[in-house]
Amino acid sequence: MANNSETPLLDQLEEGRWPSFVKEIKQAAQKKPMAEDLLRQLELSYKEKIGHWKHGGIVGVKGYGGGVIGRYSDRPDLFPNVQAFHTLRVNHPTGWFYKTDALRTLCDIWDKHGSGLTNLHGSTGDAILLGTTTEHLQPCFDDLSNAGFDLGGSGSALRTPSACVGPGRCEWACIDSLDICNSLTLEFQDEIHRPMFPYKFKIKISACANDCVAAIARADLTVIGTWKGNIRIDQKEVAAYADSGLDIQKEVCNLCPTHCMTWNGKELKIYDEDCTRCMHCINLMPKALRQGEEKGATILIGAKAPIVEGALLSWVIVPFMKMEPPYEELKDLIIKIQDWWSENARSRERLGELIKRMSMRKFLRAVGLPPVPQMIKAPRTNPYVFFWPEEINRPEGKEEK
Amino acid sequence: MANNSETPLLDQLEEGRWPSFVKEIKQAAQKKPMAEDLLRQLELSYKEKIGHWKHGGIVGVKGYGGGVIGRYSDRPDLFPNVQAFHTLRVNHPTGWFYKTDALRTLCDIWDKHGSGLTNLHGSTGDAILLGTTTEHLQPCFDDLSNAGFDLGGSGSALRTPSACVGPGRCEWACIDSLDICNSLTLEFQDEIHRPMFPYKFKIKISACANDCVAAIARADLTVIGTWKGNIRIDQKEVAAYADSGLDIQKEVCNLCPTHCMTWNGKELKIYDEDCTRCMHCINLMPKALRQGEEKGATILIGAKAPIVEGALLSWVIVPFMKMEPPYEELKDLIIKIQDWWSENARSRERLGELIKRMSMRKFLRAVGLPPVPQMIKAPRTNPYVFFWPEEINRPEGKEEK
Amino acid sequence: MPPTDIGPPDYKTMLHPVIKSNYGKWRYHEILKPGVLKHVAESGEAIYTVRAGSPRLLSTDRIREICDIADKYCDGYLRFTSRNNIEFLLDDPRKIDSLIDELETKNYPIGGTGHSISNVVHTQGWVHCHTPATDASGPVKAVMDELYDYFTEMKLPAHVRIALACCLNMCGAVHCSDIAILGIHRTVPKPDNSLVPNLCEIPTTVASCPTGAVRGDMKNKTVIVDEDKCMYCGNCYTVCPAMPIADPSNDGISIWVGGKVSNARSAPMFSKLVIPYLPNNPPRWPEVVQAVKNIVEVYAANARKHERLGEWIERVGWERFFTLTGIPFTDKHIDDFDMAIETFRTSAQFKWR
Amino acid sequence: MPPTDIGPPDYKTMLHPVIKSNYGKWRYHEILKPGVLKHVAESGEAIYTVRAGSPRLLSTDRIREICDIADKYCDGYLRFTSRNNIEFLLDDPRKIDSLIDELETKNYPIGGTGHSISNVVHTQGWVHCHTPATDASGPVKAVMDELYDYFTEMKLPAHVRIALACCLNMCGAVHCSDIAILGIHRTVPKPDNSLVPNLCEIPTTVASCPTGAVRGDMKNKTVIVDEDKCMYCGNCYTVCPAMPIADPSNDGISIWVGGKVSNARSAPMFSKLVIPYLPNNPPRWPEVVQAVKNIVEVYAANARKHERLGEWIERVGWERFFTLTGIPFTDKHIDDFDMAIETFRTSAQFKWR
Ligand code: SRM
Ligand code: SRM
Ligand code: SRM
Ligand code: SRM
Ligand code: SF4
Ligand code: SF4
Ligand code: SF4
Ligand code: SF4
Ligand code: SF4
Ligand code: SF4
Ligand code: SF4
Ligand code: SF4
Repeated sequence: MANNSETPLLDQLEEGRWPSFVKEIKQAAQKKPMAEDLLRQLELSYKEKIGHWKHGGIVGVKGYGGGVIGRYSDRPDLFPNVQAFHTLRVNHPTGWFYKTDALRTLCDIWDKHGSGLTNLHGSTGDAILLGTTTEHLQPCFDDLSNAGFDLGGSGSALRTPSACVGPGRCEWACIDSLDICNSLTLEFQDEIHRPMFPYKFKIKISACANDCVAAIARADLTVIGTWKGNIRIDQKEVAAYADSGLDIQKEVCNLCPTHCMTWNGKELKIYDEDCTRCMHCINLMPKALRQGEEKGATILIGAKAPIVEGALLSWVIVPFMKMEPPYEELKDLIIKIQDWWSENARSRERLGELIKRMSMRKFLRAVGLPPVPQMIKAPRTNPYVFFWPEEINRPEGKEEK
Repeated sequence: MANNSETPLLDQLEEGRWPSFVKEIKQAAQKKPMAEDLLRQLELSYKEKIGHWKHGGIVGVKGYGGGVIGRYSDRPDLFPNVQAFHTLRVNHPTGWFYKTDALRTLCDIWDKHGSGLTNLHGSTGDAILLGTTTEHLQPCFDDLSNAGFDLGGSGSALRTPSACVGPGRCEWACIDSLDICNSLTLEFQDEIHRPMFPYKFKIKISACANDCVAAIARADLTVIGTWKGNIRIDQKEVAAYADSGLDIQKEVCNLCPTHCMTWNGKELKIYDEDCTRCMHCINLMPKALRQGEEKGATILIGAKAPIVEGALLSWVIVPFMKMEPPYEELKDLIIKIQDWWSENARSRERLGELIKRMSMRKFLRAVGLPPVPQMIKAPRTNPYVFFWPEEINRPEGKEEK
Repeated sequence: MPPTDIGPPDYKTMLHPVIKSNYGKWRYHEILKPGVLKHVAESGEAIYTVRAGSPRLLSTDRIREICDIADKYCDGYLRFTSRNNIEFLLDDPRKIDSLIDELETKNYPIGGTGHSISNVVHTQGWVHCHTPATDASGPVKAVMDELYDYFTEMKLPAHVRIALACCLNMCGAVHCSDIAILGIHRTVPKPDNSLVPNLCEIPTTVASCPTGAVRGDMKNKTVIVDEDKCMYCGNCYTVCPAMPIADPSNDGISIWVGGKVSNARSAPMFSKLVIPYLPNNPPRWPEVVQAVKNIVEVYAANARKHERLGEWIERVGWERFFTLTGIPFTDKHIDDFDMAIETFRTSAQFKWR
Repeated sequence: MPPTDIGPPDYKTMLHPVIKSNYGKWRYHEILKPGVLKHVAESGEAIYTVRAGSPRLLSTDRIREICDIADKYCDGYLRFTSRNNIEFLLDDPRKIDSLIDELETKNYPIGGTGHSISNVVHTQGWVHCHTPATDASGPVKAVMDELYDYFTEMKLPAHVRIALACCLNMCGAVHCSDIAILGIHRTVPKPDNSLVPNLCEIPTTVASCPTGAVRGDMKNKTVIVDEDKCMYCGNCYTVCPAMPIADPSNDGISIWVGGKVSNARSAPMFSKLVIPYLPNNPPRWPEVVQAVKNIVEVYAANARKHERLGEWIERVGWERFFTLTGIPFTDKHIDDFDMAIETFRTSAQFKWR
């Protein structure tokens, strides 16, 4: 095991009140030489201020094109046990709900095959098994699969969809984010496991506009729950909040983005036709305010991180879609979108970037969605308007050749 | 003269309450065959829904590279008197102030040499003498010059600068917009008359943020008056406005963009450190509120119409500049900006477009202005940050080759 | 030889004596009634302004008439505004009413101040330019005939500034107007291969196209336009007159709203497209007049006091604007130029209508 | 052969019985104290959540410890949050305090709810990735040690979400965080001309560069980087591992603020650059810790209740932000990428400081 003198820099990160990842690595290192070498290589990185991993050949498991991230040390001479140190992305149970037996099974499999180190969870949502050798990949997968686990996505594939806790514990869930996520995950197994897209494609589902999985910022396809109909007000509970010290005028009404609420000290009124369902008032008074009764989702597309053309946030393409299992309308739309994207995108071009390059106009026509003002913050300011051929007047008698 | 039967379409525009340009043309046509043919050609355009003017050879007056817009009829067969129909752009007296004798002189000269039709004024601000023949250009210029008039700009030149009425009649003038405009016009005669820039360059000056010459929307270099120090409040006059029916809370405070005003029914308070000097409150209560005492200008650059890359509004490059005659600091800055622009711009590339292409970073360094947060709405969101060579650490001993 | 580079006549020689002696020392102003301003100086002196509408295209005879009036009431002092109105300047308030009487008799509208619709900034159109997609003076006249009362009264929530440009060059501040009327082409330019070689510089022409639709054809010394990429801006024609773009059956007018220039309350804003195309229908462009009127009326009925058109829309949302005006929303409203992405609704916040 | 494409274990089998029977029928919730939630169903039943911080990088032994605790207090039911916290789910409120006691004894911080700083979403860094410009876990640990009390208490004006990504790929939602800690390179990649021909596809590598700084050198089957155009994003290296970009003396960290994801009140926003560069100073990155702390404290002292960091800045203005934090403003803050123009202050409205 690494002793203090060998990792003086990392040792300093065992101190302090926040749980220490160094302690975790040291813990694993007690059983696993791989973890020990990881610790030592990391110490070298800390000393030299540079990483020591490199790409290598493509590695994976039978029948799958992804789910494994290959990793090799660039100093196998010094750290032979992490010469290969691949990661397995294990698709998490939707909502990251676990019974302990499931987690223990995962631990046992990983102690058998890997470094004993994990990430719970990766930023896309997978349970990440951090570091094993090429030889262990297949046996590890076999054990996982036999225990009921499957791999998540990597490469130019559909990535592991994720969802907020939603109906599992939250009164604001307008849609069954968990079931939708699970249903899409099962429906699109092939797209997840066999990369055949121009680039990665991500789906995230939040059951209300609070967006607790950051779907609008990180998913090519973003589903956000919303409602139609008036916010249901329980005036007694409003009064109770006021009594308990909530300054309703200041904290609720003044911060309503559309200023569509009035409070006279007794009665809260909401002009629902102006409400944009931002959730703020409901967030502050969950006992007093309930969303309108007709529930559904807004569909948005296009978010991604900055490479290559700057980060994008998802934007509205369907203001309201009913969400009943088996979610045919959503699935059909996803397929149409992915088809158009696959057909038109350059290599490594995300959906948002493709639309940026080709225009919403063409996208909407291709997937058959009607243009609506909810798709935009404001209409165009430049006069560079295209007209479709059928919108142009052909002088009588003169047909376009 | 054109009789009704010859111009049935245009005749319909003699009706209605708004003053009719058709009447003007008909009026001129009584004396001028040129105006008559203009009317007839225009009738043809109304009938055919298409213009009948075309470009032609370059025309002008001796010693000048601009100030004249050449124009030729594409149906000289039908309208021989407007075969050539050039426009002279006469630089207006700053602020569009006239004594009638000056206007009459202009009319006399124009009756002698041209169509008898004018635009008072062109969108850039020139007095436009609308339509004459090539032969008349020089004699017309000679008469204009002898009468104290000069031409304005056209082509890739500095265009006729313009200014709001400012100190001439407005209590809100923070700078002497008229004198600045006049001083720049005189200083840069050469740039106005001899096109030698990559493209046009426009200067407009508004003496306060109300921007009554739309300088921020239409000028490569925009000067807008502003102030430092607290807004001076006359509480008695505030009360008088309130008494006379102005709802100070609703109409003034609530519309203040920074919400930096409070009104308790008796006293108006302004938290000036938050005020962005938008003018709204002062606009509504000119008797009660006066700008702070230290006056100066904000300098902005880059505005233009949409061709080629979309319209631009000017943006801040100097938050505050003192404005004392002879305006050396401003003139120096203008020269530096034009030099950098002339050196770097492609043909037909406006200043704003050049900066869009080359970056503010390079522009600021070239003209020697310090970066300040007032230049931006918000810092960058993309991580594509350039560092200057001197900001990079060279490992000791290793000099960059 | 007459002198060159003398610059314009010195404006100081054109200033009314009251203005001269109170130059830069004004204290406050009042709008006495539509079209009539009173500016009071620190000295206590006052200058009065009577503002009259103008078609901008003026005959010398009309200018002389204006001068006659100014001589009679204003000691010969007048000015024009940045929106081409005529301002009669006088120091004797007792003359105001007779001045107005005479102006009205002679058919000058009085107004354009405060919360009114002032004069329409506009351009040359078929009167003098060679690139227009519509006329300028005609549509302006037709629109102002209809909106006349909004000029002579101050009954709107705030200033409404209308501008017209006859092509995408947008001479004027059309791009930042409450309501902009903009001539547009809708078909691609047709290079005349016999003329291009003489009249045009091919590289400049190619570079002039915002969307890269113009390709050089070096062999034939001409250019080729890619129909799929061209959005009819006309810039290549501006640079190369041998590729005309005007097309009587497809040229027309688009309507843009919500721009502003002043910094009052909100920052300056661009106008946004609301009606992509209306036909050229001279001499009175009824579709255009109707469209503008509808927007003004819906705005007048719904906006709060001091709220410019664009500010009102920002507050209530574009979905509401389209609902209230009944203007159909199309894919043309959705930007597809270089910064389009900035206009997409990257939020779950919106109204149903 | 074990089966493929079975998908993840069915989440329904992982749900606490109280959750199962009240699934989708929740009525309201309360935050009982930091880290402790009570969700009440329409049935009147309640599920309690105790939220504990986690370093995310967990050993199997630690996971087993967590499982032991969950078995003891929660009938074996737990979950992880979208920010990698551990949530212990239980139906008996009497067990809460002993659960917390045990967790605290074992060094788990309890908190992350309401107006707190929750866990830092972060990435691999030197632990597992090959493109990092800094470590991930180390800076996170150092920052959270310092901000610990903000996790265990709810004393901020609103949620503050911190995220870290070790390179411009920005794994995680770094680009929309209240405070983002972002690893950056600052020198150009150095193509290894002996390796490029084998390891890299030249057209893909050329296409990968956002600024067109990579040129193909077809003759030598390699690529050339234009130093003037490269802004060190590292994307070429991601695509072509034979042109390493890491540079120990110039790699480091930049700080971004004011992003958000929720639609509550304001629309989602990107984070904006506030500190272009801080050195990598392992193991405790003191400059980074200090910078983040300063921003949190200035925000805490100045923002109004419920105002997220970005909302506060939008209200008071960026000039005020830089004044209050004392962070120097440089030309690097001014955007110069493709939509830079949208960020320029096209208004005369601003504050002096
Ligand atoms: C493991 C993980 C970070 C983590 O520690 O949590 C991760 C790790 C990597 N990401 Fe990521 N990304 C991870 C979530 C994300 C996210 C967040 C998300 O999915 O919600 C993003 C931003 C959202 C997005 O997709 O835009 C993200 C944006 C990227 C990008 C930039 C993609 C883009 O279009 O801009 C790259 C670059 C690439 O694709 O070559 C990238 C590439 C990579 C690679 C594969 C780098 C490489 O070329 O080898 C990293 C492998 C690290 C390793 O050694 O394991 N990763 N990556 C996350 C996946 C774990 C999981 O499956 O749960
Ligand atoms: C006369 C005038 C319109 C009017 O009726 O008032 C005008 C008329 C022309 N403008 Fe303009 N522009 C006029 C003010 C403007 C303005 C407004 C301003 O200056 O405040 C603009 C918008 C501001 C700007 O410069 O961006 C303007 C933007 C353009 C453009 C687009 C420039 C650009 O960079 O986007 C062109 C195209 C060009 O330069 O080739 C243009 C070109 C033209 C040409 C020269 C077209 C041509 O190629 O022949 C027009 C000549 C018309 C004619 O036959 O007389 N005109 N032009 C205005 C000048 C009168 C004067 O000197 O007072
Ligand atoms: C005469 C003129 C200046 C000139 O040098 O010619 C002028 C004169 C005055 N303007 Fe203006 N403005 C003039 C064009 C403008 C323009 C430019 C334009 O329209 O193209 C603007 C920017 C318009 C825009 O934002 O799109 C302009 C925005 C203002 C504002 C801000 C209005 C707002 O709330 O957004 C004020 C303040 C107010 O009226 O309360 C103002 C106020 C004034 C005052 C009250 C200033 C004063 O104390 O003297 C003047 C009388 C206003 C009135 O008509 O009620 N003036 N004013 C221009 C008259 C044009 C016309 O004939 O209608
Ligand atoms: C457990 C979790 C969902 C999950 O599936 O894992 C969750 C759970 C809840 N969120 Fe969340 N949010 C969770 C991540 C998020 C995220 C995503 C993120 O942080 O990456 C966001 C968007 C953050 C952003 O805008 O940048 C998020 C934005 C909110 C908001 C809106 C906050 C705002 O005012 O902007 C609320 C409303 C509130 O708290 O009043 C909310 C409210 C809630 C409520 C009260 C919902 C409920 O009634 O159960 C839950 C307890 C909140 C608490 O911690 O005080 N949740 N919440 C996530 C816990 C993360 C953690 O460990 O800290
Ligand atoms: S996104 Fe909405 S429904 Fe989902 S957990 Fe968050 S607050 Fe609840
Ligand atoms: S949900 Fe948001 S927009 Fe709707 S009333 Fe509540 S605070 Fe206002
Ligand atoms: S810009 Fe300001 S100073 Fe100039 S005329 Fe208009 S209101 Fe007066
Ligand atoms: S000038 Fe504008 S920002 Fe300043 S106090 Fe008045 S209304 Fe507010
Ligand atoms: S807008 Fe176009 S058509 Fe009209 S005057 Fe200007 S350049 Fe000519
Ligand atoms: S009209 Fe405009 S878009 Fe079309 S080819 Fe010419 S320059 Fe290009
Ligand atoms: S942010 Fe960059 S360095 Fe960090 S894990 Fe993601 S790809 Fe790797
Ligand atoms: S680091 Fe980025 S900017 Fe530099 S050459 Fe590579 S891809 Fe281009």
